[in-house]
Amino acid sequence: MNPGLLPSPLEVLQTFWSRLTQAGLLVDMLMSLQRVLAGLLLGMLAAVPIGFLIGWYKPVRRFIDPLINFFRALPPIALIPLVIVYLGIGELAKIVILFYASFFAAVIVMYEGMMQISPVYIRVARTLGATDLEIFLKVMVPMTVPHMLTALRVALGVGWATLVAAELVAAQRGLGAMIQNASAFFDLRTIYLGIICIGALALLMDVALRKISERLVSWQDKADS
Amino acid sequence: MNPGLLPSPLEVLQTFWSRLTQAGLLVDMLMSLQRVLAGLLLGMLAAVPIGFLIGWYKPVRRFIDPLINFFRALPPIALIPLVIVYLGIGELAKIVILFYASFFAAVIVMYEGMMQISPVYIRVARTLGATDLEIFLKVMVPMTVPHMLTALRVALGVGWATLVAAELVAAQRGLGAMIQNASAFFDLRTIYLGIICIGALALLMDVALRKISERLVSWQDKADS
Amino acid sequence: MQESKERIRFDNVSMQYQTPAGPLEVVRQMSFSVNQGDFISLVGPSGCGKTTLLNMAAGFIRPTSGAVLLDGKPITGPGPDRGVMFQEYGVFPWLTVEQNIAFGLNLKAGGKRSAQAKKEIVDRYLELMGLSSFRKAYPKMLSGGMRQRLALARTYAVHPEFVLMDEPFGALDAQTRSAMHDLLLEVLHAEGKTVLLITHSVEEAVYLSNKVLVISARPSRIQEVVDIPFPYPRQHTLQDTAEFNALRARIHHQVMREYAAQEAQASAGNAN
Amino acid sequence: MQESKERIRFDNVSMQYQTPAGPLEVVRQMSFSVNQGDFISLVGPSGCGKTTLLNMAAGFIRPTSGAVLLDGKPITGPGPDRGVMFQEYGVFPWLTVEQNIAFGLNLKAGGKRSAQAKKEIVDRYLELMGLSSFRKAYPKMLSGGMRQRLALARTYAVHPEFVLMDEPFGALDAQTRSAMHDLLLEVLHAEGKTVLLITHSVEEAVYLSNKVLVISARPSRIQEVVDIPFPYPRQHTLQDTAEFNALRARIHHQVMREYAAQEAQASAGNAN
Amino acid sequence: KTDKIKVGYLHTLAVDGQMWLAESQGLWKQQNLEPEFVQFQTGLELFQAMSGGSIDVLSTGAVMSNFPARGQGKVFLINDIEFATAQLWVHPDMGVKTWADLKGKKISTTAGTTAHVFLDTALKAHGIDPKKDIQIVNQRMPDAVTAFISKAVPAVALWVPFNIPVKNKSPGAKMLGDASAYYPKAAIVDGWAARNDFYDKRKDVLERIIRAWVGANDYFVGNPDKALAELQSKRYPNVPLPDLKEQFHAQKMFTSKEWAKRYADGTVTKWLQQVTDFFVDFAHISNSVPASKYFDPSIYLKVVKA
Ligand SMILES: Nc1ncnc2c1ncn2[C@@H]1O[C@H](COP(=O)(O)OP(=O)(O)OP(=O)(O)O)[C@@H](O)[C@H]1O
Ligand SMILES: Nc1ncnc2c1ncn2[C@@H]1O[C@H](COP(=O)(O)OP(=O)(O)OP(=O)(O)O)[C@@H](O)[C@H]1O
Ligand SMILES: [Mg+2]
Ligand SMILES: [Mg+2]
Repeated sequence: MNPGLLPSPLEVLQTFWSRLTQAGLLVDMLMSLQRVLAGLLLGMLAAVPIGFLIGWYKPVRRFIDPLINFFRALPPIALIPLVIVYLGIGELAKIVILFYASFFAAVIVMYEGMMQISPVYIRVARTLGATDLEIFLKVMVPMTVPHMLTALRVALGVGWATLVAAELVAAQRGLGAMIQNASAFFDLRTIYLGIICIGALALLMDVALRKISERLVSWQDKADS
Repeated sequence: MNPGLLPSPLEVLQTFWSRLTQAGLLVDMLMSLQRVLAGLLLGMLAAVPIGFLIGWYKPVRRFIDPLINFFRALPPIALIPLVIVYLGIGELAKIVILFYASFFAAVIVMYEGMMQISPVYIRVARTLGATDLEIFLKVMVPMTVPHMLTALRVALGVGWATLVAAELVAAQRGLGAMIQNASAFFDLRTIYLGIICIGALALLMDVALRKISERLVSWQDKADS
Repeated sequence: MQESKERIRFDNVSMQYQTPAGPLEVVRQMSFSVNQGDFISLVGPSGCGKTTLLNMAAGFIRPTSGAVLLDGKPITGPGPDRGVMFQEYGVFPWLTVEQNIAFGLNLKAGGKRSAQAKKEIVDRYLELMGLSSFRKAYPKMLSGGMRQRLALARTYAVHPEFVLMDEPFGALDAQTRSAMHDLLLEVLHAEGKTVLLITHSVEEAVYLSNKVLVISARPSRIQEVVDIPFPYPRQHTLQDTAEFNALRARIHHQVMREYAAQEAQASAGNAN
Repeated sequence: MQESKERIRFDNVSMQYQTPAGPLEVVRQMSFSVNQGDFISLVGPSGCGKTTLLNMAAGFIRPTSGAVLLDGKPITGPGPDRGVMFQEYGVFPWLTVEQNIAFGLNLKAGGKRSAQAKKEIVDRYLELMGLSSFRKAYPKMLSGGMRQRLALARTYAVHPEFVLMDEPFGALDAQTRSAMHDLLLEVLHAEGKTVLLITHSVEEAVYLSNKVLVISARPSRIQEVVDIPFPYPRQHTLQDTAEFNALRARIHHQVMREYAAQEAQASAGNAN
Repeated sequence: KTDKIKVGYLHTLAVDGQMWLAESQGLWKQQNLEPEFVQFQTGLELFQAMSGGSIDVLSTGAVMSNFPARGQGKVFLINDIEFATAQLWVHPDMGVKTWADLKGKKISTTAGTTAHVFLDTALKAHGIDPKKDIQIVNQRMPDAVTAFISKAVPAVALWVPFNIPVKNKSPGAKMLGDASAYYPKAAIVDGWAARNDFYDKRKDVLERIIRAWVGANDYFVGNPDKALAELQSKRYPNVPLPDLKEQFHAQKMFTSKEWAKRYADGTVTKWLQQVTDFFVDFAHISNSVPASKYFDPSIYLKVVKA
């Protein structure tokens, strides 16, 4: 194999240093982080109630479920033209693509989680007089916190993985934009640097998420041997 | 908004018909279907045991979990250079990209599912003398069937969404290749046709999957009111 | 106890479950009513359909034929007027002990109460159930009997008009159980509640109820309705009287016969 | 029953759980042993630590200090020699009734048996438990008592050397329970098993065991060890004898005192 | 004895025209070559595949001066000049009517492509600093065109055939200029490169590729109408013939003899070096290979005497 195609770790490190000091790598990271976070947040905000709706109301499920399964299979790249036409090339356009990706990854996990809630808890809540909304807020939401966290973790990965596509919409800065500019000029070191930065940021976010999630589901009786 | 940028449904239908009869749309669909299925299958085959491993053996988890979270955030597009260099431009290369995408989407769902198995079942199995392998095969696997199906559904969506990227690797046929070729000529009708075909195939697969899954988890006590 | 207003009525109720092996007839044309202030116990062999009947009164399932009426209207769903204590407890694992008890109080249906009033109720039941020192614990840290008591507290805390209970004391030792009996009678005596209790302890049934329904083996019918003539409030010493033990023995005997029938049927394997 | 070989030994065992409110002392310096062929019952107030003790013998948890020994060696984990019947049953929801019973038989540890032999065992227990007509049903279609019987069948089917049971008959009506008693004694009598039973029914404890351990309230110690002098095999008529009832009353009284102590402690709220 | 070769290409007239003509006229077979043609979407994957050994030779566009400058591949044959294929389109109604109006505006294009190279040259020629005075919005070309048509940007530097949707869907848009204005001082050439080891060991094959190409090229230049009709029907069924003709006129072709002169006198090398300089400047390529090293005119000149 041609060794020239894979930059050595040292070369990537050099590139890291020079981009950090001269090319504003931090700005790129920050921009991308902001976008992913915004997309993720909006995606989860939509996925939780919609996951509930389709997990809960059979008629809604029958109607929405196929729609969701159709749209979540569409490549985010395919959205770009639509997004450009309707939303232009600003920040919103990129966030919408990330939103799209995280929403669809999360909603299906949420929905399946809802379906696995033991019916006895819902029954108990009903006999205590809980309304549908109260059952949602006080039973479904806490019971699906573990699933929500799974959904969030899935969405997190998908979000970062979609970043490059999102930043195809005319991003000037950001890790995805950096990778694309670098690929246009076959600058492998920067490409790999960008990839590593994405992986590292995602990893950090995931670690943070797991710390939070351990707190939130401390009530769970987990298997450990 | 400029209406010229969105072909009418009728135009797409015409394109559908002409590509079906003259340009071998069926071949494209079949090629893509094959690739997605192969990637999905391999992805699940790897995700189930690895999800088990990290859900089960704490030391393995500590070591593998960060790796998984790093790699699953990497954009599949970023893999293309590596894949081309090391695996060439054949069918294998495309399937590996789809495998990558489905594996990482599935493994996290699997793993979280494993973590939510009630410990009492594992304890029961142990007192009946089950070995680790037997607990895996006879308790973990059936208990995680619902999660496996969720994982499969998530992976299915992610797989199709990654198809266009996978077929960047010198695909001559396939829906992703069709979309890309059409982009080179700004042939919007074919682009949208391709997108719709992807969504439709994914939807069909999802429906089939749900039918199977209803069978497999008929033992589950589900909430319906 | 005087004759009083009919509240819940099982009117020619039948129930069939759909199973993979075909329909399973569980309840056959059963009729009985529960009056205001009644304490009715259902006893009968395991699997005869007691939980099924309770679920109908609670509003979770509907009879295949016949009707279950509340004040003359068919029951269409669960409601806070009918507090249910489930055989599986259904303690919320994500809430602490005190949050579990307060759950119903914090619902809209629980009405408006000051935080202080709620706290008092919670504290009272924590103490009555012997769970005070576990108020901040999650259910996974409780023993089986403690979980059962927690479920009881949660049901009592909302003061439902009807209390429907499915083997509510099964996981308790004799003494705790006896204390729970006292508490239940106290609560009822003070507030005139109507109770439907499922139990396997004939002694418990006789001690607590004004009426015991002996249910037959599947497909179940009412084998016998035994009126319990002892006046409320009742004392523990009642259990040592000859009348009490005679009644108990009679019902015991009745259930025994039922069991034999169930046995025979199961061995024949004709139900499914 | 003759003095025989010591098998399981609780040697100065203490147990503390870590709770958010600090450590909770559950078992304090408890010692006792279980000999070959013993049938030992543990009775004591709810939450006193009975399940905790059973879990130690099963090998799921280790004492904070002291040791639980099997044939002189510390117990490090669960094994098929010690069959456990859990308070929550743990019936596998994804398996049918017959598959649940056959689960242990199909494991490597279950040894080699022909398909025919396995089927015979399964059929036998299906019948003994009155579940024959539900062999193809999933647990979600069973009543509470049927699930408990299913868990019993699954435990018995693998013929463990030790049977550790946590309130195994709590959800059964009096008659089914009595049949289960007979079955247990039969199985034991035929095969010389060693049993550790947790129960809330003093009657049950006296009827079945050769030794009853009365456990005190938390932090629990052994309050009293009562030897039950009645020879095996035992007959139902035993329960009507004066000796039986005297023993029963004595133990009952003992447990009662324990309960009062537990009560006082809970009210004081000093445990947590 | 026939040699099997794997040929990667991009599906655009300036890149694969001669290749397909040679195929339909049996010229490859005449040279005892059995090529397997593999289509790629972008130059990036094309060069990656060649470096990884999946293809032996490739035919591509302006990236010809980029990747080989990083030591990946050797250029040995030129197809044509991207003459008017790269164009700059603007929206006069968005306030851009002249080159000077571009200052401070966003211009969409795909970085590293013919269009980008042209834009850079053109801006400099009009006294506009491409790095400071304007903002380049890097997008894939379909997206860039979409952004332009939906007026998210006032200008786009594109290559044919993307001018066609612009003309159709944005009737008010105006073409401000194309690459022909900078010819012959500067030119962007398309052509062929070979894998390094293939170049080292199989110069005989490269010679035969050139021979096949020469036949097709001279036929194409001599009978453009016939050749285009043939290409349209066999290779571009979805592109209307007039569109294809327009593309043809946007590229500048020479007979093989004419090319030989430009190979021999260093013109081609100079053109390639100009584009390489652009890449070196834009992408900070360190120790780049100069055109004189990665472009070898000798094989062509051996086949076609200047
Ligand atoms: N995992 C745990 N973490 C903290 N405390 C625990 C845990 N498990 C049990 N406990 C506490 O230990 C005490 C004894 O529990 P255990 O389950 O052994 O009681 P038990 O005697 O079986 O009671 P019951 O008859 O009600 O089942 C209880 O007070 C319980 O709250
Ligand atoms: N969802 C269901 N589907 C099919 N059969 C069911 C279902 N629920 C209950 N049954 C069957 O109905 C019968 C009565 O069940 P039920 O739970 O009412 O019994 P029970 O009297 O409460 O028994 P136990 O005392 O053991 O709790 C049982 O044979 C059971 O198998
Ligand atoms: Mg029941
Ligand atoms: Mg216990």
